Amino acid sequence: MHELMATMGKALHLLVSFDPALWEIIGVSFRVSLTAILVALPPALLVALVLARVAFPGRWLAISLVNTFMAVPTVVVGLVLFMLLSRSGPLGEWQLLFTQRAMVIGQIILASPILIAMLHSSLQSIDQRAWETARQLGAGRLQAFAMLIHEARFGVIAAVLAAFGRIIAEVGSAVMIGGNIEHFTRTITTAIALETLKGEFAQGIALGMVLLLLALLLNVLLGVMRGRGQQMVSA
Amino acid sequence: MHELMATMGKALHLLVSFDPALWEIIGVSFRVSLTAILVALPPALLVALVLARVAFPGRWLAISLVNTFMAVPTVVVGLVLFMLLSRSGPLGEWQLLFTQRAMVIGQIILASPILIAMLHSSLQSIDQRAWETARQLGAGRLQAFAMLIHEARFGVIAAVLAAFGRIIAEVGSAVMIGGNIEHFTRTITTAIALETLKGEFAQGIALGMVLLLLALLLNVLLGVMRGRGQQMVSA
Amino acid sequence: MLEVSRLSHGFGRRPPLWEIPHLRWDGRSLVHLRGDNGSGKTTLLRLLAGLDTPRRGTIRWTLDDGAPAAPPRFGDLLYLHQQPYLFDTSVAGNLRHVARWQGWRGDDARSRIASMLARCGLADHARQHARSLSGGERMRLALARAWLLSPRVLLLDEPTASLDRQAIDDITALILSLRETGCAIVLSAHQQSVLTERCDAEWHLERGGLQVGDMQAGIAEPRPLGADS
Amino acid sequence: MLEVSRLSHGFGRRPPLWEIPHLRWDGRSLVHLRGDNGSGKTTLLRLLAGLDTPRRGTIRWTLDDGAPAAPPRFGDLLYLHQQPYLFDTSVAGNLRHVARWQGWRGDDARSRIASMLARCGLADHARQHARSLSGGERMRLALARAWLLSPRVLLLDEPTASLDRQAIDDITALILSLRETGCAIVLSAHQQSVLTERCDAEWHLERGGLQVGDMQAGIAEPRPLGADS
Amino acid sequence: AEIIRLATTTSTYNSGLLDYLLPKFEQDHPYQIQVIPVGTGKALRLGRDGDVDLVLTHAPAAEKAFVDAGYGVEPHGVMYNDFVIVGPSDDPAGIKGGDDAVKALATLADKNATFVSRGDDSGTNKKENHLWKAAGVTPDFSNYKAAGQGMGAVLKMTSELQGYTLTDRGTWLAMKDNLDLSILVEGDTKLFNPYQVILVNPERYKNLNTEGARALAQWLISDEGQTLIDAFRLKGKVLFHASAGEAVDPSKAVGAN
Ligand SMILES: Nc1ncnc2c1ncn2[C@@H]1O[C@H](COP(=O)(O)OP(=O)(O)OP(=O)(O)O)[C@@H](O)[C@H]1O
Ligand SMILES: Nc1ncnc2c1ncn2[C@@H]1O[C@H](COP(=O)(O)OP(=O)(O)OP(=O)(O)O)[C@@H](O)[C@H]1O
Ligand SMILES: [Mg+2]
Ligand SMILES: [Mg+2]
Repeated sequence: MHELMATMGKALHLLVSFDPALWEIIGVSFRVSLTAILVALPPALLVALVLARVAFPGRWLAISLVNTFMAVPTVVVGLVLFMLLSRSGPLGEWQLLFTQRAMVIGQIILASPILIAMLHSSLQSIDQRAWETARQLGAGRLQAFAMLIHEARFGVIAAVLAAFGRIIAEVGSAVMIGGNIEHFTRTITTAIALETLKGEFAQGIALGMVLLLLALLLNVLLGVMRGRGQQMVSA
Repeated sequence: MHELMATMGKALHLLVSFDPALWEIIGVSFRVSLTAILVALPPALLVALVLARVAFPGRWLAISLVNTFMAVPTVVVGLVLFMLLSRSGPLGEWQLLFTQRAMVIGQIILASPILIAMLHSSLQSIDQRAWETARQLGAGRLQAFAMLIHEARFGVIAAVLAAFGRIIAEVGSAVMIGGNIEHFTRTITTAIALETLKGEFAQGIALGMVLLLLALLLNVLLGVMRGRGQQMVSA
Repeated sequence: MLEVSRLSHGFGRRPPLWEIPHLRWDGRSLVHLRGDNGSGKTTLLRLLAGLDTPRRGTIRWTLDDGAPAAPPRFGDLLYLHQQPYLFDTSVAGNLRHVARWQGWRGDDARSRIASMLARCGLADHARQHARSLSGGERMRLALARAWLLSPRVLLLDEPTASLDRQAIDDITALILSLRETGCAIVLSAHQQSVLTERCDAEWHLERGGLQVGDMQAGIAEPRPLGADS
Repeated sequence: MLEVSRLSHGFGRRPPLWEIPHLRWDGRSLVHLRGDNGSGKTTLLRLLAGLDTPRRGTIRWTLDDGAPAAPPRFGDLLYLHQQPYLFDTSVAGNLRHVARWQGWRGDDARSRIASMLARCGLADHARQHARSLSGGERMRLALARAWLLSPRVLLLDEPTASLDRQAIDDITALILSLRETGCAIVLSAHQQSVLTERCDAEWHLERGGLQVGDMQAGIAEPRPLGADS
Repeated sequence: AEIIRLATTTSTYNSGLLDYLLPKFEQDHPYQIQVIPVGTGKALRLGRDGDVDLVLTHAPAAEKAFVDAGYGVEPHGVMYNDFVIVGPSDDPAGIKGGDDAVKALATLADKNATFVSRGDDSGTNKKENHLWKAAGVTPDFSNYKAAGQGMGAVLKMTSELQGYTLTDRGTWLAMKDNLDLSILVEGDTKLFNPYQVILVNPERYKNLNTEGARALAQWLISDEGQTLIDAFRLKGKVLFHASAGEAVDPSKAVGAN
């Protein structure tokens, strides 16, 4: 216990010490993951809407596929992307390997299934009449869509948080296609992996706590933003 | 592309070849992760219900905390558990390190936040009147709770699938506290990690596909079970 | 049966919707609760049912010679929502839920359910999804669920609003027979109907207070009968 | 205005609810759609609004001298659900949604919303959450949303079911004034009220068919008036 | 059978040596061995915490500290192999053919060639840092990339980036078919890479299987074990040289292949 306690202290100290090396990797982590979420969200919303609202043959299979891809190991995404982006791979000319951009792509792929699955589940539970009412009251398709998202906002926020949690915490793809290069593609999680490799467990946990503290901050901010309120659910 | 195609073929071949070594690690993976989900689900449901239905001071903070823990890197959970379960740690006497049981514990910790967050979000969107109606019609608390879960079943299934996806695909905690011991604690993902270390990317991807194929199977079965139906959402 | 004192309730920072200094009801009369939109009928019924806690005042029910107590346990007392909640399953499934909660099994449960469906004109819809029912059929199903229980107290929030004439006749008969068995019933309704005409007491929420009138005894002055005069 | 031919609709493997060989409506009469619970009133109105596709038959609307066409674009034609859906925001917010979709801005939007709230008796509730409204207030809000649009065709599904007498008087006045401006209106209702009395045509869904009666001209035989006779 | 837990470096594990050796040990002894493949740093950490019974690693300085601190006992040299410097076949920095690792590294720094470093404090990384020091260079030139990963990943990266790196021969042999690199510098006595087996100090923890661990260690340095190590081939190449008991002559560590 003692060692774990000491680790907590170390994490706090790390955070407030404003160690530039630490803030550099924090910056990379958040930049990459936030970008990935922002890019992945609009198409995910669209796909989720189609899955929730449009009855097409094979829809349930499509949903099963999305659910399946939630179980893809991050390192497998990393491996596949690596083979695609490798010099000898079909997209080698883009020279994306070991760049932050490649990491963003990897995280988009990782975030999408969980975003789609969760958005689908909350959009589906919105009353059928919501869409009809909006459309009849003069909303265009896009406006009605925006209204649906607003109605499902608690679920949407939950989906974004879950997807963000998944990708900011993932290491398999980040390390494969980012390369964990110091000052460049090293993120909090790849740094943790490195500390672990070295046997510096306490340092690894301290970094993990730094990540959690920042995530908590983000969540609390979001919580304050959405007004602590609870949804009204009486129809 | 060619190489990726070949890899697909290899994965299929691996699966149908009934290589006992492969099926052994598949067995470990699914046994550990399914156990973890089954153990984690009931308390997660309870916590989610309380968060969704009981107004207590600090509730929104509790929700933020749960959301935050979705962002905990798997390896950090592994590290913390390692330090607890290590012989030099406070729980060293249990001698759990490098056993499947320890892996189950790690995965329970990983599954819980995502389960709670998603269950909370779907239970919250169930109409307030549902609980009142059930209770008034003579349902006991437990029965009314079961009814709520039934009303939210699509969300519950989505939550279980997301959590299962997360833990069957995770490697950080499994490798730290399982130790990736052959015939004992080696799972699909730790095997992939090992293949990756060896530079055998194709083999790693093939293993990943095996995992995905099995996950797809599971999902399709579940899809058939829940009857392909869509929720009726008119209140 | 029911004793209410110094009861008042409201929402947010608004003044109370109404204040009821004192109300006593023996539970034997069939009560028609009236009041304009937003006068607080639903609010009052929910408080009586114990679904919400009043801002001020007390509500005491005395059932079966017991001691006066806060709203009795669910199952004995039943409040029917103005827009009833139907469980996300078939029509018969909604009733089966209730049967299970009552602990009925096998043939007993099945026959009770079947006869209740027939009585409410839903026999043809037994396997239909409850939420695809028409407006009137929904209310019938909700009433059927309630009848299954034979509660001691029944608080009905606008049960007749979307029913056709035949259905109103039917539930009037049901309500009267329930009342025979000693069930205490309050119902709210805007429109006059054969049911409200059979009521023998009236509670009128007006200008922040509750006017009580005994219709059978002719104490209630003849009112202008809204839509149907 | 409206021309329907060989229309029929049903659900699942059941026989069609009704068949309408032919129906023609000039849109100038105020139509009262009647029928028992489950007779298919809601179904018919949804088909006319183009929210569902009929199993068989065609529906043609002719608006503003245009060519006859399938149900016109939303916004011109408005169907009000029997249980209206309120957006998960405040009362005023519900109207602001509509204002935004109509492209109104700033003071214009604000004043329209304020006057509509006053007209529907919801001015005091502007900032309340829409879903905490009472049953009657919900319907008023839904109607207010619809009035904002001044549609060409208005299909109202039991708008008066949970309204008090004053509210029915108010919306009767509104409906009549809308009709003056050339809006074609169909409304369904079980109970008779001042509003149904002002209707000058009746469509009656009965035994699988649609009976059309012209009430002003005295063609419709006097019916027994359900609850209020 | 009783369980022996052995922590070892991934390079040893991945070469297949243990899969080849251990079953032979298990045949004649009442033990079952659980191998935990990790990095050198983590392996020593597992030993320190008493979570394994013995370690097999290759980082002489760290191992010395490990034993000096009393975490481990009875260190024995088991075998050795060597490091090589690999790089692109067209060798833009022109270090090919030499056998002076220090000079080669100095040239790389001078030419600002792409160099991928393990950067993970592993045995290999320590060796590399040692060489940079000997060359009098601080490796901070702009194309120096500290990857912080295992040997296999670093080799892949190096191949992708067409850069240079220092690798152990075992991993190199295992992976070279998948790489677009070739050996440029080898044979320097400074590239010597000895492996030691060390028992975890039984005085620090109860429940350790020290007896089994000692049996395994003794077997590894016995004639039988040593012969088997020498006979091991990876893709037809000799990989490890048994070295128990002798004060290893570094010059024997090189050249053989
Ligand atoms: N949660 C709430 N917050 C704020 N105001 C509320 C809330 N619930 C109800 N009200 C208001 O309290 C008043 C009384 O509501 P109630 O539902 O009791 O009316 P009612 O008499 O049942 O009306 P109706 O005949 O329309 O059903 C209404 O004006 C309503 O808007
Ligand atoms: N999706 C559906 N599946 C099966 N049956 C349905 C479905 N929707 C409606 N029905 C049935 O079709 C019939 C007509 O329904 P509709 O809602 O049109 O009746 P209505 O005339 O509006 O009745 P009410 O006066 O009770 O509102 C009802 O018996 C209803 O149960
Ligand atoms: Mg009410
Ligand atoms: Mg209807």
